[in-house]
Amino acid sequence: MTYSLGETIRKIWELSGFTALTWQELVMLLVSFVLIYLAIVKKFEPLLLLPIAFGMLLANLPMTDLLAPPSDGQAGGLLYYLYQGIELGIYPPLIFLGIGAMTDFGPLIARPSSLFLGAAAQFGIYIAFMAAIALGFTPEEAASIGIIGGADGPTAIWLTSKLANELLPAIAIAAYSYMALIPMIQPPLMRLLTTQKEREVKMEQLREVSKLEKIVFPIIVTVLCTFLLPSVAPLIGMLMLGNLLRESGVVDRLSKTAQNELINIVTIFLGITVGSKAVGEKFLQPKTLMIIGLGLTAFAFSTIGGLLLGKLMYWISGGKINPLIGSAGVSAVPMAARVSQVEGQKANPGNYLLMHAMGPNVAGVIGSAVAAGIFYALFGK
Amino acid sequence: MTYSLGETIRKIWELSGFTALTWQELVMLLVSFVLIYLAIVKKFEPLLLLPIAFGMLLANLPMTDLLAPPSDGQAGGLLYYLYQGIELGIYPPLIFLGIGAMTDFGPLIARPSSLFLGAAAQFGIYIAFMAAIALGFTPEEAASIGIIGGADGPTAIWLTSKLANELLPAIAIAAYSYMALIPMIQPPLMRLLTTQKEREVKMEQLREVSKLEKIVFPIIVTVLCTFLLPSVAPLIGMLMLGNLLRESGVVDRLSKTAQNELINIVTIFLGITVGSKAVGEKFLQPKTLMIIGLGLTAFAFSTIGGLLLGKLMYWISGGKINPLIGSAGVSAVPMAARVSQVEGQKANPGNYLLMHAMGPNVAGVIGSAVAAGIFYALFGK
Amino acid sequence: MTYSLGETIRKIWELSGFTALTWQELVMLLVSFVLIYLAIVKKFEPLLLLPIAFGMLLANLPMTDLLAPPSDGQAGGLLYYLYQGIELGIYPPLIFLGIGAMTDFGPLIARPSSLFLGAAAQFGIYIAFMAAIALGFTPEEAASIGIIGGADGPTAIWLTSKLANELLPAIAIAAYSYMALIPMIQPPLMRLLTTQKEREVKMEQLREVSKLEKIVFPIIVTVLCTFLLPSVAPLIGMLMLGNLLRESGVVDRLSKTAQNELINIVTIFLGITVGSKAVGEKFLQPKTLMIIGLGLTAFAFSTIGGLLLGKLMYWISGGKINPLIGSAGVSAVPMAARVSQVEGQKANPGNYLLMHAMGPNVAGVIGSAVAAGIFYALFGK
Amino acid sequence: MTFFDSLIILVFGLGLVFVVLIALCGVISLESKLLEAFKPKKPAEKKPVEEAEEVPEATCGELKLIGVEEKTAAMIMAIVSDESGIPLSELQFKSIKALD
Amino acid sequence: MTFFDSLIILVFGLGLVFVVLIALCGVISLESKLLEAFKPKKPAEKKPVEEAEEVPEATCGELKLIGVEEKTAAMIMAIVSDESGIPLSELQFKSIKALD
Amino acid sequence: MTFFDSLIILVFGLGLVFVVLIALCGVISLESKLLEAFKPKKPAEKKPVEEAEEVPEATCGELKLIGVEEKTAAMIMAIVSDESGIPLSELQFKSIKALD
Ligand code: NA
Ligand code: NA
Ligand code: NA
Repeated sequence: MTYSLGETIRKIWELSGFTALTWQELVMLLVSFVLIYLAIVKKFEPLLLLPIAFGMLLANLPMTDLLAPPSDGQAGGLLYYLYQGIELGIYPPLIFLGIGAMTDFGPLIARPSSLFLGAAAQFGIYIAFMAAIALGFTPEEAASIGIIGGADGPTAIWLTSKLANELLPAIAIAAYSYMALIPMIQPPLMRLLTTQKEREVKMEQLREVSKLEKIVFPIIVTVLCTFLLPSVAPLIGMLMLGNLLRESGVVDRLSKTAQNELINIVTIFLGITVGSKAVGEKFLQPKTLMIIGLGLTAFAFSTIGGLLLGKLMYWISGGKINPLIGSAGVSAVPMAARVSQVEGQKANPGNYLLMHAMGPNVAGVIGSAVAAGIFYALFGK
Repeated sequence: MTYSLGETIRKIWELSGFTALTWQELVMLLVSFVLIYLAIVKKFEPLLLLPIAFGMLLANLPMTDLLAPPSDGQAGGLLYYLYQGIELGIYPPLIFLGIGAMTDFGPLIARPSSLFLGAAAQFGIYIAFMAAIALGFTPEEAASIGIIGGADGPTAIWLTSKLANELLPAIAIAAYSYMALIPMIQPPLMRLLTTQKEREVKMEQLREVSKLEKIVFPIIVTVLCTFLLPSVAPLIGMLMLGNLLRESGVVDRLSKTAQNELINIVTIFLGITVGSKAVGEKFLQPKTLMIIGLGLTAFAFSTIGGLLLGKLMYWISGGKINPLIGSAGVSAVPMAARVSQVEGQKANPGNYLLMHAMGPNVAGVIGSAVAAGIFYALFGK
Repeated sequence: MTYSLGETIRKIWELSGFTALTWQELVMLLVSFVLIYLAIVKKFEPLLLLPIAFGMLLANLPMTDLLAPPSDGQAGGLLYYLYQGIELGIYPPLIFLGIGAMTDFGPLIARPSSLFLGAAAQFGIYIAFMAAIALGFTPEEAASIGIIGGADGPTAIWLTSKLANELLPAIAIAAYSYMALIPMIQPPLMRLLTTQKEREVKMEQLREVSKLEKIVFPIIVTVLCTFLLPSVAPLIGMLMLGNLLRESGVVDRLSKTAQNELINIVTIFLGITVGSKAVGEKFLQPKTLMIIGLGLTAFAFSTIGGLLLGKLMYWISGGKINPLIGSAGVSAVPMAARVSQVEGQKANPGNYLLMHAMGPNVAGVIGSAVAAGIFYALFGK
Repeated sequence: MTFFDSLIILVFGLGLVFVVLIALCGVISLESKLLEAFKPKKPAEKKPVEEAEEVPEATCGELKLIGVEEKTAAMIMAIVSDESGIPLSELQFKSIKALD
Repeated sequence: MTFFDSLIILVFGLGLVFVVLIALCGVISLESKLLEAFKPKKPAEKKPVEEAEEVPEATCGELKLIGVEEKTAAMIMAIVSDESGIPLSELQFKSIKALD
Repeated sequence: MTFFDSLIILVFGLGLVFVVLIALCGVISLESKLLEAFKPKKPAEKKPVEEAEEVPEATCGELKLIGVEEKTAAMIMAIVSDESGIPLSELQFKSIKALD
């Protein structure tokens, strides 16, 4: 084998990215910079948006083979392997394990009617689904787009990776971006749909929940939800296992690892590989813009759904329920609950809605997992 | 594609668990609740029993497909993938890595004759093996059942996953349950087999063990055990690597990760997937009851073996060895050693056997790994 | 099936290691003891040398099947599976993720000309490459040997696993050993090639680097390096992702996990499996001795390269650059920078070169990743 | 899929979400009541602070200081804040007591 | 497998366990003796507490307090106990010394 | 591969390393200058230590002690050193201030 200088230089040049960069990749690099900016400076859900944006950056630098599958006994690219955790549906349930271990379902147990709000705030999922169908998306795609309205990242990633893999990056980015934008999206709708009098309502203090109730809760939820809807088992099952580890009080070391190192490792891998699917040619399509629009629709109608049922409960309870806690039913824990708190205090400085909003807030996580399970049962496989 | 309401409802109904629940699954759900109760309220080895019980719960909720292998390019279920760590023999050695990093073999090095007790306390393994053969189990099954008497969870799981996969959940649950029951199983046998005078024996203080001895120890054990019995390499090798990381004093960060996050992550995955193998139809068989009975036999005879050799050593040493430390040879670190301490103090309030019992206790871990290696050499493949 | 005592004993005996031990394995065991000694007592990069040495120990105990691939539906050995992380090129980039999260590139940003030194100190890579070619190695082997001169373990392992898998243990051991020997290898060359006057130079304090610059840096490096040389994406990309997680300040939990638990877990797996490839028959060849010799050559010439460019910069800058910081360009962070500091203080007790040497030091990491990328572009696949 | 089909999915899907969550609400309420009914009479759980009588108490806003000077307490709080990463303003100490 | 076969396994298997562990016992004893034999004469390893003469010492059970008040020591112990998760009753402090 | 070929690899490979790193150097220098140019006028970032006037200050080498005794400061440093695993000699404290 002999090497000539010219040939070597040519080889390197051909292997460099300059000859290969497409305009789509260039645009995607700019998009990734914008996302990095939003993650770091605007603090838009940075734990996921930052890895997603970096994955997008890496995937759109030409000729890296990071996503190449193995072939001819040659190993595949790094991101190909890390992506298997999404492909095989492993990462989102592990994220849910950690979230379960971090979540206190006490406020929900103390006022189980919060679950109604957690159901109503899935309204936007179905509105966006209908709109997507009307725009010509397939049912599988429409379901994945609709689930953005669940305001729950891992659920959206889980469903989309099963039903409409090629939309994964657009949907994940939309979901996390809008979750970060909750403090901008929700307040106008909240003020529009509620009266000053409604917003001023101070709610009764929640009763204390016993340790036993907290331990029994994840078991009941697992059994009931999985019975009614077996397809939610990976999400609800892991969420509730995490919560049981937490509430049992006897396996602290497992609970701590689930809510720290394990979820952190998975978050890095999940983020970077979701982002790496946003390759220019596939991402830069009218579909992506539609998804962004439909995602906003979904968030708005989920908020509206929660608020309207909140108003109904205000009316039924004779004014004891502040309808502002309804919008927290979209999930986006704990941001949506904080928005309820802030709006409540604007109406009445002595109003502390945070704990009351946490009930619908965590109910919303269950609600969107259930909605995802329904879609999977209908359109999966 | 069109959807009719009736068809959709029917599809969901068929996909719900109600039509599919078998009585075996129902029983298993109840069993899982009992195990959760034992893990949380009775604190029966909760680090493993709780994930095992939850895995059992998930696996017996119908139609979840959590255990489905991949087919037709469709991804498999979550627990199918997590189970690969057992299937491929990866989790138990990693658990041993962590245990090695947590274990101080000092008391064993200070009195190497502890190893005799660690050998004698494997007696029950072979008694249970013989009994299982007599009851009609295959040699592979009998070996897996016998190893329950090693009182060492990861070893039992490792061997069973290699020899008699279908018995895995019964054996794992029996092993961990009896380990938790050590304080109930052992004391009557200890009082039955020893005299008051023997139990009163105060033992000489152990000599101090130098750092160098502690560092050389894991290397010697690895070399010698693996030479004599190559099949123990994954267990003993990892146990001793963990111990070397610990004792070397130069790789603290690796040692800490091995004994914390790594072992915690693996424990969660191991527990939930072991439990998930306890599917009703396979678990609810006369075999399972027999295994539970044989497991108790194994524990009892291991205890007896340790005590009898303890009595022999008492006699040979001219009364310097307290035979109560013999029962600690079953492993179940550090519970069995604590039982020796408690019984010793009952006989003589000034008696502190804990450190003396730690030697046989950690020797028992090596002993049962060796016994497992022998079974694997005889019946493996 | 019946068992006779004689047959059983014979089976166990045949399955024991005694009949199978080869002299090569015996020698390798002794080598592994020496490496363990060096790691623990001499503290030679113990984080990797200790696992490597233990992997070597395990792999050379006969008949353990730890490295056996799966066959006939029978699971493979533990180390076979752990090795997949190297085989598939996953571990080294994850190590780089952690290193990136640990590294402060501030000194490099404050004085970007440090990058020249980080380039010059790759000189030894190419000298060793040429020497290896002259000694009859294939280009792929020669490239892997040369990269030892990069003084960067993960890079060496990454390249060698892609180009010359069978040389992996020799190259990894040489790389880490020489990195540990930096304080012995470099000072004589430093004193030989620099004058007392040069060594006495006090350098101007580095300017403060803004947070914004630190955030933009990893993005620029990723884009530029990957454009010029797409094959470096897994290494540089992950290094810079880790650094971005660190500098962004908004994802502390991810940054901490990347630089602690994740890197620790990967380090254990990487070390033990690299060592396990050092099986006697393949390792004990003249090639290995040549590699050790060539590795030293590579280190020496990399040091010389850095120093000579340092002298040039001293001369061009009119004596403002102390050439001692040039040798730090070999990477081996932060040991090489400390050597510069020590030698600088010997020449002039008021001389504090540490921070100034950190620039070339971290530049050397980038430099050797680039060199590895070039080799991979030339000889990969 | 027609618009009408998708409307059916909306009605049916959202309906099913409600069914599941209402079922959950019912079961949890039931469970709470059951647990309440079977709960043993609560023994007074809070143990009185032992032997605290002779200890001089200092008050520091809402924080009880028992046998500890304010400066020392502030130091402890600063250490805890620093190590836990929780800003001092968000930490809530109920009391700091010297162990004697 | 017959009963007799399984008995052979018992005798042989348990025997082998003993062989391995007795071999281990022998090698470890030997090693300890070798290390003892080759060990350099132990220099008095415990360095005397430097400049401790002028420091007033207070005793607190088995705990040596050097230049530290009991109250301060108790606080340190409480912090360490709290953070390490080890109950105070199980923590063993040998001495607490002020750094001057 | 001939000796001459390998020499070409040396020249070309090392050359390319230099090209990449020099390009990097250029871009980073440029970026720093750009960021410098567009940076808003720095407001005085260091807030003066609030209400520190009336607090007695003690100096301890290069360490400022504000309202804290030396012994107490030493204890804090020892705790931090112990827990962070950084030897005291390498820790750099700038000031220790009592929170009032
Ligand atoms: Na939701
Ligand atoms: Na045992
Ligand atoms: Na380098």
